[in-house]
Amino acid sequence: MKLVIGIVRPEKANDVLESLYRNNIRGLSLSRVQGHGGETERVETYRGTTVKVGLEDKVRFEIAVSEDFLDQTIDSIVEGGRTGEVGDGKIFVVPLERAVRIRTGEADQLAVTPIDGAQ
Amino acid sequence: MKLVIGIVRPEKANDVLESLYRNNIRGLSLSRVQGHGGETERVETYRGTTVKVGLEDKVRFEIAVSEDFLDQTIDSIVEGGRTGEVGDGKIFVVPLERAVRIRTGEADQLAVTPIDGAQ
Amino acid sequence: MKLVIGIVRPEKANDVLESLYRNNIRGLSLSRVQGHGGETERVETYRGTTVKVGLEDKVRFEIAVSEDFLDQTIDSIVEGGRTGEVGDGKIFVVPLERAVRIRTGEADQLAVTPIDGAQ
Amino acid sequence: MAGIDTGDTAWILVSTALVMLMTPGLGLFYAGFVREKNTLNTFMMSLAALGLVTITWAVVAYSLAFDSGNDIIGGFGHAFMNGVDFAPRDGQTIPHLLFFVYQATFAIITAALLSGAVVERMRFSAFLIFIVLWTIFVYAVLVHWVWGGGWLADLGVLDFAGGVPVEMASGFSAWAAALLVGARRDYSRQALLPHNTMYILLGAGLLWFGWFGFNGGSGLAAGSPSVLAFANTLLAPAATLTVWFLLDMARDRRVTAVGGATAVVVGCVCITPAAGFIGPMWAIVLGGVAAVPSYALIMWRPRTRLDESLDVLGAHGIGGLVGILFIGIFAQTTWNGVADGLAYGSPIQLWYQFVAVLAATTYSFVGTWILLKLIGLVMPLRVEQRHEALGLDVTEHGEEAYARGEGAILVREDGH
Amino acid sequence: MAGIDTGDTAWILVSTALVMLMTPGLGLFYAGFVREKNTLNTFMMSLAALGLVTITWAVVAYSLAFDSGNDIIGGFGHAFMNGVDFAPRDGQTIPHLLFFVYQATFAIITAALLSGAVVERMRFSAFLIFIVLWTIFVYAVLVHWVWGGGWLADLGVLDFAGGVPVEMASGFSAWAAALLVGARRDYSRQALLPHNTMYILLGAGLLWFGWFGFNGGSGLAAGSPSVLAFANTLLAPAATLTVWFLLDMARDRRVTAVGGATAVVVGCVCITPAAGFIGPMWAIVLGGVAAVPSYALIMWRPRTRLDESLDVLGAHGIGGLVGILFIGIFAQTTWNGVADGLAYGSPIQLWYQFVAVLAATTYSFVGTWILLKLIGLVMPLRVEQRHEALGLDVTEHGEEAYARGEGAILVREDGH
Amino acid sequence: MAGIDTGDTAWILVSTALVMLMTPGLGLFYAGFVREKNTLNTFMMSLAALGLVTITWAVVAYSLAFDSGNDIIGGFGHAFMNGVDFAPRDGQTIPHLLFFVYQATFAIITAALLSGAVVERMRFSAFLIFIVLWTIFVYAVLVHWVWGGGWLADLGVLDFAGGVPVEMASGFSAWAAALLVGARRDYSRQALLPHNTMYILLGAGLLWFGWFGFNGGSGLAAGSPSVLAFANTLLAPAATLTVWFLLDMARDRRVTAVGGATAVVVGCVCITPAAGFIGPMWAIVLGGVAAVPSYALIMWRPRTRLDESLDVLGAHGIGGLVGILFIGIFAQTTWNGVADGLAYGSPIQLWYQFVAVLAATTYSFVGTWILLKLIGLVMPLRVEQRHEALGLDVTEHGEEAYARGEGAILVREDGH
Ligand SMILES: Nc1ncnc2c1ncn2[C@@H]1O[C@H](COP(=O)(O)OP(=O)(O)O)[C@@H](O)[C@H]1O
Ligand SMILES: Nc1ncnc2c1ncn2[C@@H]1O[C@H](COP(=O)(O)OP(=O)(O)O)[C@@H](O)[C@H]1O
Ligand SMILES: Nc1ncnc2c1ncn2[C@@H]1O[C@H](COP(=O)(O)OP(=O)(O)O)[C@@H](O)[C@H]1O
Repeated sequence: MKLVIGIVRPEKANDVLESLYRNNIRGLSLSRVQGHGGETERVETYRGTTVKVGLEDKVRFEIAVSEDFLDQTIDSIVEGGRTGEVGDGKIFVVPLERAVRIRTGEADQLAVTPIDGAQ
Repeated sequence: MKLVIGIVRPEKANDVLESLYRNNIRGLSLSRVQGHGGETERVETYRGTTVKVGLEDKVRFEIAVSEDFLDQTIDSIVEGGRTGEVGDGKIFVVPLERAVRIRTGEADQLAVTPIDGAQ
Repeated sequence: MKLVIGIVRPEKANDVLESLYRNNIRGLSLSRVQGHGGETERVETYRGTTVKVGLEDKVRFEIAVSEDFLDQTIDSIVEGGRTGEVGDGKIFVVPLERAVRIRTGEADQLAVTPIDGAQ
Repeated sequence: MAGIDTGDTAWILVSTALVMLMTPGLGLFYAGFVREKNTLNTFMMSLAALGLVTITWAVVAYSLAFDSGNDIIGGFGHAFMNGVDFAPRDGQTIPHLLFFVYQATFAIITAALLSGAVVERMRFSAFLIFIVLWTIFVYAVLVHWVWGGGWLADLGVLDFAGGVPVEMASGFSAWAAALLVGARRDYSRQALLPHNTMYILLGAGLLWFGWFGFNGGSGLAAGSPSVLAFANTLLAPAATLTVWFLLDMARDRRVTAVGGATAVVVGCVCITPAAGFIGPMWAIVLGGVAAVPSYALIMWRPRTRLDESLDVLGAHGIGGLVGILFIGIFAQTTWNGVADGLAYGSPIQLWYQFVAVLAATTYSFVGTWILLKLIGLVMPLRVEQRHEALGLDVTEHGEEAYARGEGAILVREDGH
Repeated sequence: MAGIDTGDTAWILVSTALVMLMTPGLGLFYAGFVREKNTLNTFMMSLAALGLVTITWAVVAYSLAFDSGNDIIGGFGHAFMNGVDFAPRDGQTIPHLLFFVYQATFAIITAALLSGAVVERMRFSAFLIFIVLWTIFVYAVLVHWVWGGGWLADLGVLDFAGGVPVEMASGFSAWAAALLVGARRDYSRQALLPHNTMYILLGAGLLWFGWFGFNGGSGLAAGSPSVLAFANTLLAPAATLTVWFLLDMARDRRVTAVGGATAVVVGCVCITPAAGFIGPMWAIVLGGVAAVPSYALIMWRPRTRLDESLDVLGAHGIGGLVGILFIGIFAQTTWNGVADGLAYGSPIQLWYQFVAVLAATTYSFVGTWILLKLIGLVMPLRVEQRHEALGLDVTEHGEEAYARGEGAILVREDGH
Repeated sequence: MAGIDTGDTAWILVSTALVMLMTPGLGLFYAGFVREKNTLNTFMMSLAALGLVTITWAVVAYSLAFDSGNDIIGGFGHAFMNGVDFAPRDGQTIPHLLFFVYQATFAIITAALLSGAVVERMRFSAFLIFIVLWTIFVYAVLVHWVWGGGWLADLGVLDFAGGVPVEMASGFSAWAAALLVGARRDYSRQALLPHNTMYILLGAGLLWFGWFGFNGGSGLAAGSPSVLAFANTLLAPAATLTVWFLLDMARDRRVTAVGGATAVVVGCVCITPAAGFIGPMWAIVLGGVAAVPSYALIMWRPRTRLDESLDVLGAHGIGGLVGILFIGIFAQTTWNGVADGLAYGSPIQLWYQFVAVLAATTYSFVGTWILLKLIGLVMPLRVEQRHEALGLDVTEHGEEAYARGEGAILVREDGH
C-alpha cells in the first residue's frame, strides 16, 4: 500500500476531487497548506510595514491506496490539478505499512476501501 | 520507528488524546482536515447556488513512535476514536527513518520521547 | 528521496524559511498544527467552564528532497527553529518513493527541484 | 399634531432603532458562545424573532398587552393595529404608532433572549412556534401586568424598562426551557467553548449601545426620567464591570474577556428596572452589588446538570430580580418624582417589588413549561442526535458559517 | 434660527448618521458573500464611495440634483456647496446644510450598492471612476427627476425614500454593469460560496438599523410621515422575513441564513418608496408580497449566464419596483395626507408610478451601459485573469484580509 | 424643566450613545491590528476603560475637569457627582446630568486610545492603573484648561470637540508610553501583521459613525454649530480618504485597505477641533491637507526604533495638531459666530492655537512619562518575555479568541 500526498492549487481542488471520484478513489483527506516553489514572491504593505510573502495557498490531499490503484490515483490528481503554469504542485508517494479502519479495527487493504453509500 | 497518522472525528479528538496520554504517548501533533469516505454527501444552498459537499471535518493526529509503542498507539486511537458508525476514520502507519529533536539535535529514539513536565 | 517533516514554533517559522532559502531548498509546503510534547499545560476558563489545554500552536513543514539535500535540510530546520527551550519541535524523515510534478508530469528527482523564478 | 413634541418623538424614534439593533447584537453575542457548527442557527433564532415576533405583535400581542382589558390581560381593541395611529396615547407626547413600534422592539429582543437556553440542540421550527406562543401567552401578559394597567401596576410596582416582562421573564423561562429541552449531548462530557470571543465582545458592545435606547427611551420622552435612566445605563454596567474584574482576579488572578462581556450584560440588566427610579450614585452601587449573585450563579451552574447553555437565568433572571428589589429600597422621589423606597421612608414599596418578583418568576416559569409541553406533543423539541453531532447549521439550515469552496461541487439543477 | 425645529433637526442628524453607517454595513454584508481572497477589495468598494462620492456630491452632484435648474437636471447654483448654509430650504424645518449632508449619505450608499454586480473581478481604479461618473450622470439626474423638481415630481410620482434613484437605479445599473464587466472566470464552473455568513447576517442587521434613518428620516422632520415610515420599516421587512422562511421551507424544508439576511434587505427595499405613503397593515402586506418576485429571481439568476454576482437587481431593482407600484394601488390620504392610490379611488396614481418605473429602469440601465463603455475605452474594466485567480486583495491592494506572520519576511526598506 | 429643550436633549442623548459606541469600535479596530494571540487583550483594554474610567469620572475626574476651581484645575465640588442633576449648567439647554454623561464618554474613549501604544506587551493590571491615574492627572486637567474655564479657555483657544484633551493628549501620551514600556520583543525582527483587516475596516466604520456624535454633539444642542460640525465630520474624512488613496497610489500603485481605514480615523481626528469653527469647503481642504503629515509619519515610524505600535501619535497626535492650527488660520465668524482666524483677519488666533499645541503636547507627554515611571516603581509595566511570546490572551486572561474544543479537556472542579 502507498500513501499518496498531492499538493494542488485550491481552485483545482474540486477538479481533482471529481476526477478521483470518477476513478473510484473515494477515501481521502485534504487540508489547506501554504507552499513555496518556483512561483514569484509578492510584496504586501500594512501601514509602514512591508513584507515579502513567498507562500501560496495550496490544498494537500492525503490518500491511502492499495498498489493497484496507485497509478490511477496519481493520474487523477495530475489530470484534475494541471493548469500548465508554474505552481501546479507536486505528488509524493510514501510507502504505507499498515492501514486500520477505526470503526471495525480491520487492517490493511480492506481499510483503504470505503464502504459504499453505507450509513 | 514509525510515523502513525490517525484520522478521527473532531468530537472524538479529546477521547483519543486522553487515551493516548493514559498510555504514555505524549508527543504528538494534530491538525484539522476534511475527509471523504463512505459517509453520505450533504447538499447546501446559498441563494440560488446549490452544492454537494462530500467532505466531513476530521482531526488528523501525527505521532512518531518507536517500534515498541506502535501497537499501543494504534490501540489508543482506535479505542478513543470509535463510535461504530461510518466515518470513524483510519489509521496509517508509515516507516520513519530518522527523528531529530530540534532543541538538542538528538536523533532517533530519544527524540520521540518527550521530556516529562520539564521547563 | 526523502520526505522531511519539521514541526517548529510558529514564531520561528520565518527563520526556518530564511535558513532553508539560504541553503537553496526552495520547494516546501507548510501548515499550522497543534502539538503536545513536554510543555506544561495551561488552564483556560470560559464563564464557569474550566479546561486544561495541552496543545501549543506549531508550524509543520513538509519538504521533499533528494538524498544529497537531506542533511542540509535538517540542519537548516534545526538552525532556524532552535531556541533551546522545551517545545522547539521535531524533525521526521520518511522514505519517499516517487515524486511527480503536476505541471509537467515529470517524475522523481526533477520534480523536487523548483524552477527558478520562472513564471 | 396636537400634544406631540418633536424632541420627544426624535428621541423615541432613535431609541426604537437602538433597541432593534440589540437583537442582531444579541445574535452575534450568542453566536460567539457556541461551537462553529451552530453559529448560524444561533444567530437565526434572533433573526427569526425580528420576523415572527414583529408580526405576532402587530396582529395580537400588542393589543393584549396595551389595550385596556382587565387586570390580567388586555383586550382585542388594537388587534391588527386597529386604532394605532398618530394620536398620542393618554399622557404621552409621541404618536401612538411610535409607542407601538418602540414596544415591538422589546417583544422581539425578549423572545430572542430565550434562545440562549436552548442553543445547539433545539429544532428550529419548534423554536419558531415557541416564540410566537410565548410572546402572546407569557410576554404580553406580563407587560399588561406592569405597564398595561394590570394588577401589578395597580398595586404600585415600579419597573422602568422591563425587569418583569423582559429580564425576569426571559431568565426564568430560560430555566424552564433548558429543563424541558434537555442538556446538549456533549454537555459536561466535553469542553463546549465559545468559538469566537470577539463576537461576544462586539456583541456586548452593541447590546450596551442599544440599551441606551432600551432604558433611556423608557421615559417615552426626552425629559428628566429618560436622562436619568440613560446616565444610569452608563454608570451601573461600568460598576458591574469593575466588580466583575475584581471577582475574576480573586478567583484566578486573571480578568477574563468573556467575563467582561458578561458583566456588561448583567450591569445593563440590573439597571433596567431601576434606571429611572434611583439616583446615579445608587446606580453605581446597584451595578456593583448585582455582579455578585450573577457571578456566583454563572460560575456554579455549569457544574450542575442544568444546561441552561448561555446563562440567561444567571444574567437576566437574577440581574433583573436584583434590580427590581433594589428599587424597593433605594427609589427616591427627589430623582424620580414618583415614589420612594424603604431607605427613603416607604418600606411598602419593597413589598410591592417582592410581589412583582414572585409573580414574574412563577408565571414565566410555569407558562413556558406548559407551552413547551404542548409543543412537545406535536413535534420533537430537539433535533436528532446525529444532527446535533453534525451541527445545526448544516442540518437545520443547509449552510456553513465559514464555507470554503474546496470540496463543494456545484449542482446544476436544470442540467445546464 | 427662524423656521428651524430642534426636534426635527435632532432626528435628521441621527438619520444621517444612521444612513452613513449603512455603507460600512453594506461593505460587511457584501464582503461576506465573496471568497476570502476578495474580502478587502469588496469592502473597499464601499469605503471608496464614502470618500469619492462625498466629494463628488459636494463639488457638483448635489447641485445637479437639488438646484432648481429645469425639468431634466438641476443647475450649478449649489456647486462647491455654494449657498448651502444654515437657512432652511423652502418648506423645511432643518438647516439646508443638514439636508445636504443627509442626501449625501444616500448618494454614497447607492454608489456602493453597484459594487455588488462586479465583485471579485473589476479593476479597482475603474470602479472608482465609474462611481464618480455614475453619481453625476445617473444618480443626480434621477434624484432631480423625483425630488429636485424634475418631470417625475411634476407628474405626481410618489417616492418616499428612493425607489427611483436608489433602489431601481442601483438594481438596473447593476444589471448593465454585470453584462459589461462580464462573469467571473469561475462563475458557473465552480461553487462560489460566501466565505463568512456571519458578516452577511451582521451586515444585514446593520443595514436594517440604518434603514430606519433612511426611510424614517425621509420625512425630513420628526413628524407623522417619519413615524409612519419608521414603523413600516420594521413591519415590512418582518413580513418579508416570514414569507421568505416559508418559501425556503417550501423549497427545501430548511430555512437558510443567507436567505434570512437577503429577506431583510428585500423587505427594507420594497418599503423604501412606500414607507410614508401606505398604512402599517399594507406595509406588512407589501413586505410579504415583495418577497415572492425577488425570491424567484434570486433563485433563478445563478442558473443563467448573468453573473450579477450579489443580486442587486433581484434585491434592489425588483424590490424597489414592486414598492413603487404598490404605492400606486394602496397609497392612502388618511395616512399620508398627500395622495390616494387605485384602491382608494385614484387610479391615475398607478399610472404615474408606472411611468416612474419605466423612466428609472431605462435611464439607469442605459446610462450605466454608456458610462462603462466609455470607461472601457480608456482602461480595462477587469483585472487580469491571473490576478482574478490569485484574488483581488493581494493583487489590487497588496494585503490579505487575515494575514499570518508565517512566511511573511520583513523588508527593511532603508537597510536598517 | 425650565431652560431645557427636548430637541437639544434628544440630540445629546443620541450623541452620548454614539460616542459610547466608539470605544467597542476602537477595541475592534485595534484588535484587528494585532496578532491573533493578543486579540482579546487588545479589546479588553478598551472595555476596561468603559468600566474603570466611567467610575473614575463619576468619583472625581469630572469635578476636576468641570467644577470651577482655578485656572489650572477644577475643584471637588462635583466629586461623587455631587450637584450633578437635572438643572442645566449655565448657558446650556440640556440637563447637567446629561452633560456629565456625554463628557464621560469622551474620557473613556481617550483612555482607550492609549492602548494603541502598548498592545501585545503591557501588563493588564498596570494598564488598568495607568488609565485611572491618567484620566485624573492628565485628561481632566487638559479638559479643564480648554473647556472647564482654565487658562487656555481664558486665552481664547478654540477647540470644538477635543483637539487638546483627546487627540493631542492621547497621541503624545502614546509616544511617551511607547518609550517607557519599550518595543515588542519581535518588533523590527519579525513581520507583525494585522490578523484581521476586516475588524480594522468595520472598526473604522463604527468609529466614523460614532464620531458624528463626538463632533456633532459638541455643540451641546441641535443648533447650527452642531449641524456644521456634523457636516464637516462627513466631508473632512472623505477628503482624507481621497488623498490617502492618491498617496497610496503614488507610493505603490495600489490603494490599501488598512490605509483606507487609517485615513478615516485621521480625517475624523483632524476635523475634531475644527468641526464647528470652519466652513464646509475648508473642512474638505483640512481633511485633504491633514492626510499628508500623518501619512508620512505612519509610513516612516516603523523604520525607527519607536514601537508606538498602532500609531496613535501619527493618527491622533499629528492629526489633532494640524486641526488645532488650521482653526487659527481658517476659523470664520460667518460660520461659527465666535472668532475669525488669520485668513479672515485675526492673526492672533493662530498664536492662541499655537500655545494650545505647546501646552497640550508637553503636558501630556511629560505627565504620562511621570505616571508610568511611578507605576513602574510598584510593578513591572510589561509581561514576562515568555508570556509575550505565548500571547497575552492566554497568559493575562486565560482565554483564546478563537477557541476550539479539540485538545481542551474539561476540568471538573468538584469531582462531579
Ligand atoms: N520539494 C517540495 N516539497 C514539498 N512541497 C513542494 C515541494 N516543491 C513544491 N512543493 C509544493 O508544490 C507547490 C508548487 O510547486 P512549484 O514548484 O511552484 O510548481 P511547479 O511544480 O509547477 O514547478 C508549492 O507551492 C509547494 O506547495
Ligand atoms: N483511503 C483513505 N486515505 C486517506 N484518508 C481516508 C481514506 N479513507 C478514509 N479516510 C479518512 O477517514 C474518514 C472516515 O472514513 P470512512 O470511510 O467514511 O469511515 P469508515 O472508516 O468508518 O468506513 C474520511 O472522512 C477520511 O478523512
Ligand atoms: N512523537 C511526536 N510525534 C509527533 N509530533 C511530536 C512528537 N513529539 C513532539 N512533537 C511535536 O513537537 C512539539 C515540541 O515537542 P516537545 O517535546 O515539547 O519539545 P522538545 O522537542 O523541545 O522536547 C510538540 O508540540 C509536537 O508538535
